[in-house]
Amino acid sequence: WDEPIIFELSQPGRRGIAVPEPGAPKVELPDSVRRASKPALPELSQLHVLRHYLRLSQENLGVDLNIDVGQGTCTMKYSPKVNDTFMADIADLHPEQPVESAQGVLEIYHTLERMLAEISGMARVSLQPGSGSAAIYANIAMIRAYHEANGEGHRDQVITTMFSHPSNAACAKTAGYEIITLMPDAEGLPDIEALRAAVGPRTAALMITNPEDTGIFNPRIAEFVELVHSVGGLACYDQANANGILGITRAADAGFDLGHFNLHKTFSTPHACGGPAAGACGVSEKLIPFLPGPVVDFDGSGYVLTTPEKSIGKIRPGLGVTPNIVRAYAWIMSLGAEGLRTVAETAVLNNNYLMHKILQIPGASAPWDKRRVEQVRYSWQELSEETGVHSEEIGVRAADFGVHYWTSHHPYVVPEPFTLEPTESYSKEDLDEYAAILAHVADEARRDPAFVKGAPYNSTVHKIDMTPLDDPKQWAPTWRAYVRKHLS
Amino acid sequence: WDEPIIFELSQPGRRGIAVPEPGAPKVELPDSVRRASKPALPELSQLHVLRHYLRLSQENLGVDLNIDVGQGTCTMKYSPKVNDTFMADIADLHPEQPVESAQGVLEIYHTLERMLAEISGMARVSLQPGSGSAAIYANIAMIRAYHEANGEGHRDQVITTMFSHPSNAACAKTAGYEIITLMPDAEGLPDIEALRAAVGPRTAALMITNPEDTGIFNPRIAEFVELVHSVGGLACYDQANANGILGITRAADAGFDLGHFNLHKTFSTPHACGGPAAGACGVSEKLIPFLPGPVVDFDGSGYVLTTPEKSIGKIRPGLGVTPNIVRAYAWIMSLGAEGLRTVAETAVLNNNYLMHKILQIPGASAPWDKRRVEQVRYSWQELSEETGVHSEEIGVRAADFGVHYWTSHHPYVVPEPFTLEPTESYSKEDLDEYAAILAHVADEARRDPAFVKGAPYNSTVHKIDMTPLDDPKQWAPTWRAYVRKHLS
Amino acid sequence: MTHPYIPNAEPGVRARMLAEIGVDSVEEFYADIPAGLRLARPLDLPAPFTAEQDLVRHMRGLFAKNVEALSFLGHGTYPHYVPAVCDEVNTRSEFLTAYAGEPYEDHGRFQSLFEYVSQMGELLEMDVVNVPTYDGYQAAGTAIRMACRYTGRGKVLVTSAINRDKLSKLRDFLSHDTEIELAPVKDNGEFGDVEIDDSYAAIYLETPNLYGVVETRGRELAELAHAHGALLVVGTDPISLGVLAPPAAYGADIACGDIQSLGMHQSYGGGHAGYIATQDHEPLVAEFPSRLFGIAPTAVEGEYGFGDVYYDRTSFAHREEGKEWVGTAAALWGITAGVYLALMGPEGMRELGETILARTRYAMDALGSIVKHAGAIHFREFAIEVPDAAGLLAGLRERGIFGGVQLDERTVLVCVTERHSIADIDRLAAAIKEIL
Amino acid sequence: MTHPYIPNAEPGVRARMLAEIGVDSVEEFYADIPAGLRLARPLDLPAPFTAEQDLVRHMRGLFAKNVEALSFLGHGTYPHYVPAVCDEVNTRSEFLTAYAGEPYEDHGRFQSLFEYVSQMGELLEMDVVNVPTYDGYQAAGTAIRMACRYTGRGKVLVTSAINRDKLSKLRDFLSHDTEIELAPVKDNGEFGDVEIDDSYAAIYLETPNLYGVVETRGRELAELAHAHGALLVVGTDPISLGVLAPPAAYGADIACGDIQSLGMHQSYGGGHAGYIATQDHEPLVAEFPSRLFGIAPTAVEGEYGFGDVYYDRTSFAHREEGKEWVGTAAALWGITAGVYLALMGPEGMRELGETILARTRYAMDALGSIVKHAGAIHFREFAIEVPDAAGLLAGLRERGIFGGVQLDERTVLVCVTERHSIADIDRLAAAIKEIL
Repeated sequence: WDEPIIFELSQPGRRGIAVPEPGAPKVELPDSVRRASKPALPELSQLHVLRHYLRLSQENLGVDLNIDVGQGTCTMKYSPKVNDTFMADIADLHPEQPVESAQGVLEIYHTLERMLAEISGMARVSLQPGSGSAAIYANIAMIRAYHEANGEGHRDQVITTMFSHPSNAACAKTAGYEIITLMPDAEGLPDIEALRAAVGPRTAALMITNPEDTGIFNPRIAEFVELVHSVGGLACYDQANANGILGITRAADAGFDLGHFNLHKTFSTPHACGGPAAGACGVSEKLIPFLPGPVVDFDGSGYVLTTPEKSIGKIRPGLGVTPNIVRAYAWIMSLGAEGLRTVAETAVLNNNYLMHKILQIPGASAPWDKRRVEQVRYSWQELSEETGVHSEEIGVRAADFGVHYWTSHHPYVVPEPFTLEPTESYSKEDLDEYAAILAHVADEARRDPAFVKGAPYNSTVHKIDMTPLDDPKQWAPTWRAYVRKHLS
Repeated sequence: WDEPIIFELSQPGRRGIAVPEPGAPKVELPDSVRRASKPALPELSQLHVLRHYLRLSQENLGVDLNIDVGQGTCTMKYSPKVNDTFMADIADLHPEQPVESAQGVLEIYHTLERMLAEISGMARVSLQPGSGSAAIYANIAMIRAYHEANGEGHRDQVITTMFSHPSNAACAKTAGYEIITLMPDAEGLPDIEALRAAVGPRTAALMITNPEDTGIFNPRIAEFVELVHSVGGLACYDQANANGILGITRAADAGFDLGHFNLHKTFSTPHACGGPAAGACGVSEKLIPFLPGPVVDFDGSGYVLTTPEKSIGKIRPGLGVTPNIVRAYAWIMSLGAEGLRTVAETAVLNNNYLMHKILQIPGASAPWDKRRVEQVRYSWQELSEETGVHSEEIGVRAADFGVHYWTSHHPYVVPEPFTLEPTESYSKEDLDEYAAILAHVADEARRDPAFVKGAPYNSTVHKIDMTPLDDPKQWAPTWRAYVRKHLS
Repeated sequence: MTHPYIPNAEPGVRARMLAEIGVDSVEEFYADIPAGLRLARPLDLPAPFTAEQDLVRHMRGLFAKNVEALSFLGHGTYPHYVPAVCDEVNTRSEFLTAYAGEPYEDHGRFQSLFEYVSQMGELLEMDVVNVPTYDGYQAAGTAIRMACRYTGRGKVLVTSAINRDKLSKLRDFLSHDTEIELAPVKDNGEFGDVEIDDSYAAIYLETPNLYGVVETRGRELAELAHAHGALLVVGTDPISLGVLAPPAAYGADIACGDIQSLGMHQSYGGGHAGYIATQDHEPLVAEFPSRLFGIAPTAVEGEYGFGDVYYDRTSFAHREEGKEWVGTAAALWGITAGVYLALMGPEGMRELGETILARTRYAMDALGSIVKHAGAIHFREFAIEVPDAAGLLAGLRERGIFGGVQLDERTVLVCVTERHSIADIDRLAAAIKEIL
Repeated sequence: MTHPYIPNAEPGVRARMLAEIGVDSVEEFYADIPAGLRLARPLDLPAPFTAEQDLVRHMRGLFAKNVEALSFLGHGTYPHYVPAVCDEVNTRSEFLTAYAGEPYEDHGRFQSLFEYVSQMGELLEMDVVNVPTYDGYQAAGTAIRMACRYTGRGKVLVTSAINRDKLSKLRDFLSHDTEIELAPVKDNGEFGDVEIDDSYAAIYLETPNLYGVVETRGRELAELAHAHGALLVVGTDPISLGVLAPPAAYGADIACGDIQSLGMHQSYGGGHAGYIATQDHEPLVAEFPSRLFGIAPTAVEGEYGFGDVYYDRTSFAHREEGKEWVGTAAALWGITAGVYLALMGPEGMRELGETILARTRYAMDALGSIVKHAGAIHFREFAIEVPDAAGLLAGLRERGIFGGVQLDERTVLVCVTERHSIADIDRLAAAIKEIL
């Protein structure tokens, strides 16, 4: 399809849906609040709106359509279709309807909390955050509230690591903290000596992922936690990469005070083009009073909402992103303890198998010769030096074969990076095919670098010139801006 | 996607879904009934089954995706998505559950019957048939039962016309009738003189469409009916092409005794790759006793099922294809009388507009210079004689542009035919685009006939060699046959 | 407002189109319709719900008048579990709204249906399976007609352990030129002892039959039929074939039945589709009226194309000279059944069959002495005999249970599938005990 | 049985993969996890429902414990009608299961979101709209922070006619470095008379506000803010903008709010997404933390490509040096809102607004003297004052009605949308009359 922008499909007078007549006298508005001219929204019949968006959907990939192992750290696993069918059952529930009329959904919240508490070893879990980053921010807010409650409001530094998600640094910064970032040591692990140097009376918390996006499990993680504890700081675990360690090791076991899961990564809720997602903040006993409120309690006869004593308050509308709470609950209930462990083991097996395949491709490497858990940040450095083709370009060419990969977050500490995380959802044949595609493209890069640099050849659109997007005179973040700058 | 046959994706031991344990003692079967070896069904995980079928779905067109005006006589109109949402509401209803527990669905049957009776002018309507052809067969069965009840079981001829759907002839033949087919006269209409010659004491019925697939309304239709009546035969109306005359003229107005609608054509139910569909048989008073049973009656307090006195009996499981009954009901209820008339008028406008466009393409013609109602059977005869390119080949090439057309039923009375029926659902821009594509392909045919004959170039698959499909030694109607004949 | 479903009803567009054609009004297109045939008034229809939300509210109000209950209703329409993936695939716009495109633009439809028939072929151990016809009734009618045409004979021996509605359909479809003779039912619920001669085209057997009884003498009947130049036609629900022998295994020539069990909702009778299968024997293949899809080579080596096998058989090709007729039937349910079988695989079908066998037997044991044919093997259904069938069912209804389908004044047919838990069955048994 | 979600758990495949890697067991991959950190027991979780049908039955049992009623609950989550096409699009696998592909393989996502922001831009008369953030709470917090960064100031005057939960969020998000001062509410429910000085970064106004009151002094407040070098930030629900003037029309610098009304179900709070909009003023654009999608040319003349506008602002590009943070938020609801707006078009939005205005007024008239702020213009919500709010709501609940959200002991917030028929409103009024 060569699908126009929807405004180009508009014809005056057409309508996609009808609205009921008021059935009551019309309200006349004063000029001060009345809209002066009608908005230039597109006008299309219903079939044409539908056709447009269906065609656009066909110009998108997703877990269901491709071998989606290339979005490392994002844990693109299968979201069971059956769990989507439950959405209709909650569609018309209002978050402020009386609790006695919402016992089913509250039971799901409560049980999911208990299950995630067991999986992480934490005492309680808030399911309110709207995403992983929102959970990180909520954790930081609890850290601040905790220190303030203890008269330690002066703690103004947060320590994180380069291979943790940028939101750990960015959220803490937004909350007013100074950020100290630990760089990897020669082993690819966060440098414990750097941590030793960083901790002190100003330390509010350590925000750390393990395994980090390299896929390497930090065996000294308990020491990291202890170091932070030794100066009165809190240790906060970004469990974005938990998929490979479910049932194997738990946040509490390493001494963490709090942490979060991404339900849309580890617990299978669909990624939805980038949300809605859901985050879950788990805390140890001492942080319970600070949890976002309300939380769901069982009072012996039914589920009730209570707000912890020193709660950081409500952080979003409703109790959480209920559609994803329901899906995550259903997913765990379809697997159980043994199933979760099989998930973890198979994800790790898949990752190591894929690594075995990728490392057979000349020019590909996985910096640091270590075991990997859930994912690997690879490098095309050797290939790139040989051919001049960059990792981004190889990724674009791979898209011609119906797959793709994500390089990594900036900055590229691993040069020419690409990050693969196969999860438990893909078959051996999928992994073989994926590796074969990358091997093919690497070979092309060697034989004809210009060809690879010219990709894509088999995509919805051709090579995009991104430069206007950074030029205020040319950028067009809406159609009206585009019309103004480029069409008039 | 270059999607393998699903058997090729199989790996032993995989499963797409789990089944509950019995929870009761296992039943041991004797050898006489026990399956000896397990069926060679494919074994895939759930994601892989899903991915396979989603990819196949993307290799299919449908009303929602393309400008589907090319399946003339099929009335490919928009099936509103909202009507699909009602399917969940009836999914778990059993056709033999007590009538008092099915009052909602029975009300829908009853009201739809009343509405279709009003639209056709008939006295009663059975919604039981599973398709248009099944409705034709039911009509024939009623015709036979009627004549037999009147002691006229000797009537053994059914008269139909060449431009009526082949099922009129084929169903009547299956029911044991001799078929007399009226050919078009110089005007493109069924030859009334031929009818005059055909009718007689052996005439059971006339089965006729109007407008026929040519799109020409037969203004002498009442005379046709009268001629048949004059010899004691029944007149049966195939209203497959009713979309252009809703609210304009009715079956009863021309004197028809019975007839049928295709709910999946005129009344918007989706075509579903070729069914499930639904047919509706409308009859005049005298044929009511012969209707398929049961029918839905209102007894003053509720809806009940009754079987007409001389019913031809039950012709399928349940009361009918309820999903489509519900959709057709909802569609009419969303339009009302005025809406239906606008449907008809707009369909006719669209058809005449498209004809105006098509006839501007050199080499295209519409045999018989007459007004058209709902569709037109066009001809590429001129283009074909000039270039040697056949209509089928032009259609295949058009598929490269994301549209297609159907030629016509065999035999090709109109040479090098193609049949377009734009319905009310498509926009002027759609029709312009469609005509432009055909004009482009016609131009290609003139410039480079071999190129057009070599099509497709932009399809899921390349040019297919159909010859093995007619050779018993080579044909492979299942994978097991293919493996046996071609892979071993 | 321009109706959302009719873009060119917008007056401006309408006027431009009329101008381009060169006519003044839409009325001119109808000039061929004589005044006497014109409807001079608006149709008398209910006021429409133009706003989608109003329509939805109206419809939900209607649906609220339907009542669901714990249901043991079967008798041809079965409450098997429908996997979510089946619905996901058959609600895809591309499948739901497509019709009859060519193998190029509708490759997906051809391949999906080919995969459906191929999986059915494995389950049935037969090489030829049709693109679905309407339902199991039609499949049985056509299968018998195929046997008549193939043998050139006009008489068929039909099991009387058959759904009364299906028999009604067979009579309507066959009786003008085919004599239907009913075979007796033995005390154990199986097909009775019969004799045939060389005037018979076929024996039509069902297994599991009306009473859920699994017929054990298939081979014997096949031999009887074949000894007289007749065919054995067997109606069977493919959902049983993970555990039960397919008809081909005991010599059946044609298998047929309904596939509603394979991933279709009951939908008040809307989930039916019929299959017909034979071996790859050209004269018998020639008798199929349905479309058959097969693999065909393309211009690219190794690529699969698809097309119609032996199209010349059909009424599409030769109108009344074709075999019966072909038209829109139930293709989407075929695609869905293919998805179902691919999800289940061989082990899933076996486990499902075992679960149903075990739960059926559990229910028969739980209901005890009222069960008829208790000595036979049952799959999914069994009959019970009570003094007052209608009274029992009414009593169960009061207890929130649809207890079964009433076959006659004293007989009720009870259906148990994998969706009925042991607790559900216990609840039925307790309620029946309470009432009787 | 191999679990349907874990293909490589099948023992044969697992063994082959291990062999190919050259290790003996999966355990070896965990060798880096010290024994002291290993969980020595299985997780203590409920027994799973491995069979999909058992899971479904369990879930339906839970959902059956929820109760629906005729609901007048609003307060930030609204029961607007969701067109079927919205659900059709946002349940498409391609959109639902995609994440963060590049503009080549996920062109559809980029274009759909570009079209969403573009339609919002038309509605808001602003040139820059973000790819959605979590919800209206976050949008307000970030919009205020943008104003603070832009002005370099740390104080903001916030309407007190604001949802208490949203205010809680603002405090959590802002208060460590931003002083929140609350503006009074006038007797008519509008923003009170206020003064500011040059230390204020922004005035934050909402319209319709907590009480459903449409603020009439937007221009005055914009002028007040601008006179002191501050910005006017306006929170508004875009569903009102078919009839109400957009904030840009009276001088607002930043608009923000929630888009749940535009095609998302309530979903117990799961349908929220936040928008932030400004004019195309580079220093203000620089303060957006969210992604902004824009058109970019491709190698083919006239073809539209898409990409990130001004990516350098973000935490993806520069971690803590970016503006706030960006991550997964609520993209699918943005796509859905785009579908909604495209279905409605300008006339649909106008008609919808008129219907809501009229029905709100009808409800206020029907409830009579208990209505607060009766003289103000209301959109969709209004407050009533009664002696015992909890008692009234309990009484209504007994009558099958969720009467509204309790704001304090005497105040209830009542919500009326286009989904409430006149009969629904009459039913509420009659029930209240009966109780009071």
